[in-house]
Amino acid sequence: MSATEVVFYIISFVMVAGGLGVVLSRNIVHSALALIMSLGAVAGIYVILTVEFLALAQLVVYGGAVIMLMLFALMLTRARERPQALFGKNRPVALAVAGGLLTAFVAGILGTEWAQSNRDEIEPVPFEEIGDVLFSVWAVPFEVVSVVLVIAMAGAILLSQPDEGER
Amino acid sequence: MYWLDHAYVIPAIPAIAFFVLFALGKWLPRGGDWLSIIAIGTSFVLFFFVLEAHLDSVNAGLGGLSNVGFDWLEFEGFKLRIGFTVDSIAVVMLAVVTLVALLVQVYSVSYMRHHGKPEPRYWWYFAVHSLFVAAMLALVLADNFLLLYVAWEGVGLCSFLLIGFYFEKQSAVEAAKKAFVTTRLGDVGLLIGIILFWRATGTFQISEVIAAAQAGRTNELAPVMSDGYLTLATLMVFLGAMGKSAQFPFHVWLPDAMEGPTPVSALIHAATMVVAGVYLVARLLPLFDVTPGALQVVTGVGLTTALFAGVLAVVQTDIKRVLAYSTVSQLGFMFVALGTGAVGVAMFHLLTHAFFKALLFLGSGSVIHMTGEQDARKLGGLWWRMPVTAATFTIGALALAGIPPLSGFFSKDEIFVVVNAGQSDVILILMGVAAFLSAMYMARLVIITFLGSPKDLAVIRRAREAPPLMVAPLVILAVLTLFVGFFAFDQVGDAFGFPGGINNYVYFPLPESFHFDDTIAAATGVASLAGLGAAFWLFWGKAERAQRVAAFAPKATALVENKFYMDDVYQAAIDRVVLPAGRAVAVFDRVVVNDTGINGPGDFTRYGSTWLRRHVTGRIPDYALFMVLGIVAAGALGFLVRV
Amino acid sequence: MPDLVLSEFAGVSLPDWIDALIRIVFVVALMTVNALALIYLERKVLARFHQRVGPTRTGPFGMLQSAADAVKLLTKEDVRPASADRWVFELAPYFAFVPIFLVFIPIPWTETWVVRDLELGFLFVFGVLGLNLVGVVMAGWGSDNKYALLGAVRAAAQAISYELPMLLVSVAVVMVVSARLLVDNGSTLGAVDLNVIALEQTTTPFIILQPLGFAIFMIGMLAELHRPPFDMPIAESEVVGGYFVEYSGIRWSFFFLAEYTALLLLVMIASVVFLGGWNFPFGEDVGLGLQLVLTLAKAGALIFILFWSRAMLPRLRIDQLMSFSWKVLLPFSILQVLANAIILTYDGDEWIVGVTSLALLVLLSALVYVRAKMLARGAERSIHKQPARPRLITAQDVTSGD
Amino acid sequence: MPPLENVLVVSAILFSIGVYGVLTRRNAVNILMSVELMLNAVSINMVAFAVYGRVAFDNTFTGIIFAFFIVVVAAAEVALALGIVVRLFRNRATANVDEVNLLKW
Repeated sequence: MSATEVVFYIISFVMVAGGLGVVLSRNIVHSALALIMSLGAVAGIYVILTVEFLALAQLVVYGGAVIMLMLFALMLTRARERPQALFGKNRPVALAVAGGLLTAFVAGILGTEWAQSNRDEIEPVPFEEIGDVLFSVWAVPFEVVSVVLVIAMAGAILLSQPDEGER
Repeated sequence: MYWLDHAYVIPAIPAIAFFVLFALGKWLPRGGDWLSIIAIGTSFVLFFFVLEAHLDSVNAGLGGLSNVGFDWLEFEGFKLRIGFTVDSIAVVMLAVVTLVALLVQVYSVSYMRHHGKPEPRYWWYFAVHSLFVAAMLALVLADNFLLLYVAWEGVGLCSFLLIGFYFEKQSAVEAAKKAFVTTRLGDVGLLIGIILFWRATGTFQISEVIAAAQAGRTNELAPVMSDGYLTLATLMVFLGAMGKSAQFPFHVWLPDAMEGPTPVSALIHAATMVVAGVYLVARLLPLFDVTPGALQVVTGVGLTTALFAGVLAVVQTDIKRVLAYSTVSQLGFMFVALGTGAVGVAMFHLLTHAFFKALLFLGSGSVIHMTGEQDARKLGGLWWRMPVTAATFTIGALALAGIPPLSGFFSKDEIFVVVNAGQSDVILILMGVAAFLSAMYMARLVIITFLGSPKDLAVIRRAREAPPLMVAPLVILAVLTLFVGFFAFDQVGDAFGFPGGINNYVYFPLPESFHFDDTIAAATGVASLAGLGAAFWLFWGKAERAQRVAAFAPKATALVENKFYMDDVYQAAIDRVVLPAGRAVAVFDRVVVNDTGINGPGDFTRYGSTWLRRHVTGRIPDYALFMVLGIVAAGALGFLVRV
Repeated sequence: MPDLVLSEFAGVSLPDWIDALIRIVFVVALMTVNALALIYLERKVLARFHQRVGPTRTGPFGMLQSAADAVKLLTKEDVRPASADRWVFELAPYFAFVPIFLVFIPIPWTETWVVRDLELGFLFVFGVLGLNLVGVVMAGWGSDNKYALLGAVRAAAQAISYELPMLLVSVAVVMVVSARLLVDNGSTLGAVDLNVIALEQTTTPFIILQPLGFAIFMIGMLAELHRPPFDMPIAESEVVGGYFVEYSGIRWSFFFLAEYTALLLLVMIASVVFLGGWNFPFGEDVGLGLQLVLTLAKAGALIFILFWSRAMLPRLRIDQLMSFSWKVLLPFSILQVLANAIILTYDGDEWIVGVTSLALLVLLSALVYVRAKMLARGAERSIHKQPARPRLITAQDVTSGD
Repeated sequence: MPPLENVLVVSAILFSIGVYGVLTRRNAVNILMSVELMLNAVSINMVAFAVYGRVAFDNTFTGIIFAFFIVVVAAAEVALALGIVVRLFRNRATANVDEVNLLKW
């Protein structure tokens, strides 16, 4: 068991813990912070999978923007001022569903014979190659995604405009 | 010949007029009365074309019959044909209906307005008038039971609407309801009869039905209808005729129908409503003839009605009621004639009666319109106030009384002739009594209305001669009343002599055509004059003799004045039998049909949905849960399928 | 790139973990010293700008002043508001501090003095810098205080909005670098590596080629560091002290540590990226010492500019700040990127790049000047106008809701 | 490098946690967080496949590209969704999805 593997297990433990924090914590802001932890751990997993560029993008987008947006939303919606039940009624069902999904996944994963599971062949992925592929093979989806982003920005601006009579 | 095959245009024109008036009569100038009158006038003019074509075909020996139509519905092995037939009685009826309706409408134009201002629903009055005429004409021309029944009901509906024209008055509403329900009793009978005939013969064509009946009667090899069946069906049809023509048990609605405007009464009594029954029996007379006992029933009913209504007419004090009962009894005469098998005679009396009854009603209408009073006891001495009305009214009265040489005399004399030939002497005597009574009540009416001394000065002071639009129809009708009787003689060969002429091409020719029987003519004349004399003896002046006679037999008087308690009997029947049965039916309807049959499924759906819709909580988490469950199920399915 | 700097420096080779330990200690010590020094320097410089003398009592020229402050802070009681969210409140300083700490990793002090030479160093800097916002927001929200919350929200907002132009101009720079790399050694490998970027500026520092980029980077730096004229998040007069109002003692000093370390590091990055870092005038073959001196000198010059701006410029309004970023800086940086892309794609010479960028910069400053004039003219009108601030829900809103 | 199975299992765990959160949480923002968890789990999966299966997929790093796109789309989605949440809070003064039950009969 190599050092990276140990680090991987540690990071994945952090990730799962963060996820559990997101789902279980009584305080919404706490769960947001837990989400940061979890996503950072995801970035760490990317690093371990030798995709640093993706990891950094993850950090920039999530750690920078998404989490800030979420915290803003929490502030704007007064998550703290109104203490209330954070969980809906259908907890047991959800638990059952999630557990069933998990068992199904794990069964499927462990039940399958993975061709590439041999860990010695893995060499780090240079991000230049990723860039080449992204802008050659995936150029059109890239443009489409940029359009999607523009549309989303317009929509967000429109939505967050104050109503008439405000201001 | 063209118009012989296109006689259906005659009812079509007033029908179109009705729809136009119905749609936009309110906005037409003068309420569209001109439209309705023009329609009827056109029909009247067309009648002459039809008559000419008819006579041509008769003289050409084609029998003057025409039968055009179109297939309305077509089923498996069953074709429903809407057809129009023209024969002599139809032609006579066309004449009567169109002419009388035209005059009545002209009359109505000024009757339905007071001091030049039309009454409310003026346009509606004329619209229904047009529909009434159209329905009657369609009934006349119908050659199959179905169209006839539709027109029949249309006539009933229009009479209902017109009798209840002043539906602000409770009595008018009651009268309309009474007329409708009473005639409905008969109509149900008619419908049953039609259905029975259809069941037996599988057709609605009147001629085919008659042929089948005759075949069933004549040759025993292929009996179509058993005697009982035939009798039942025929009597059911006759029930309808009785209802419409206000024969004995059903006569109660006609006097109350006086609640409507007087021109409407004229139309109903003279041209359209009540004569429909007579016309029906006349058209179906072959059927009655082959039915054992049917003719006797017709005779009996007619005779009873004639006497009964005559007696009642003597004691009535309301002008219009007197006229109503006189109509009833005259219809009785016609039925007696029909019962004797003399279609031509009956139609002839129908014709003359139409004219002088219309005349009488319009005259009384002008009296009522001018004085606003229709109680004979308050009237009197109007002769010099409204001479034309009085004169024409008297002419009509004398004609009804059967005074020679007015038209009534001839037609009634015809009836006596055929009765003498075809029935027992008892019936003849009783008919004489009826004639005596009719002369008596008409004379009484004239005496207490126009002659004698005025009893109510206010009424007298109000009385003026009617406006020309009302007087003109009176005069025309008076002239007709004077001269139409001479149709009886056959001047122009066999064709034009009226009764014989008709008899030549109704379904079976009566042996004798008109011939002037001295003894009978003398007898009827004596009877009528006796009636006149009795009336004068009783009612001239203060009429104390009448009171003494009444006091002589108080019970009988009370009986007569209460119309033999017929209305009470009906009322009792309705209260005791009809309403409880109706309540029972209503309970059944509400409980079984409505709550279970109709609300049941609705309630089931509603409660089911209230229970079912709980899964639509509107809470997004639940939807998410359902979504995930669905995805999981799909995945599991895929997994199972793959493995 | 060589990793074991110490082995070169002191000629001894050590096991990895000791090496790492030594580096950490070195970095932490450097941060502390740097913070103390910068505080002292700032006070002195500001005093000079204000015609004052600044700290004189403690130590020669008052040099020990900030040391005394540090002692005071360390010994001060650590207060936590009762209603504060315990964990968030106490962890916030570290979350604010650690990312800055991480930024140290890819910075080349000299050609070989790098904690860890990351292939994606430049991007790494931004990715990690963004994270300290988390600490800021945690602090603002955790200490149950309206002003703290406002300060944190302001900090987050302006950080996010100024990160974008900075990233974009950096991208522009990286484009130039990769163009040069293509010319030099065929592949664009390592174009995001800070050390490579420094290495590519032997002849011309990128401030010549990307003046607009430099300007925008400096402005964004001011905003990221909450320094005047962009210090709304910590403005005493508006939000009393901002997101660390409730902090005191050692935790408060952590925030300060983070501030000044970030100051140093960003300035270092600016000097490396735009001023050529250790490389520019003399190239690679001068000794370590001279390279270090060069880097620090450039950094010091930039730091002085920052102090100067603090003394010179008045504070903006928060809405002006936001709209300046989104409506002016972002479009211009995008223009810069587009211009570079077009020029470099068609193998334009570098001076064209520089001229375009300069033109853009001139245009930008002209715009700002005209706008400022207009604002000054319509000042009394605009006073009555409310600033467009993020709409917080009022109490009656909430109560009326349910 | 850890074996592929472990990476997949970890991502599966994260995904299930996200599902649980989506199903149980009431606050809309919180649900969004759970959705983010799920998205990240998915992208971990893809990256893992892309990295481990490089040779099999002859260097068209499809999974990694997809991870990029997922990040971008997630950013867009979060921006829009949070806008919606804020708008919702303005109108209904609540961000709890189960208090907004107008979506029914």
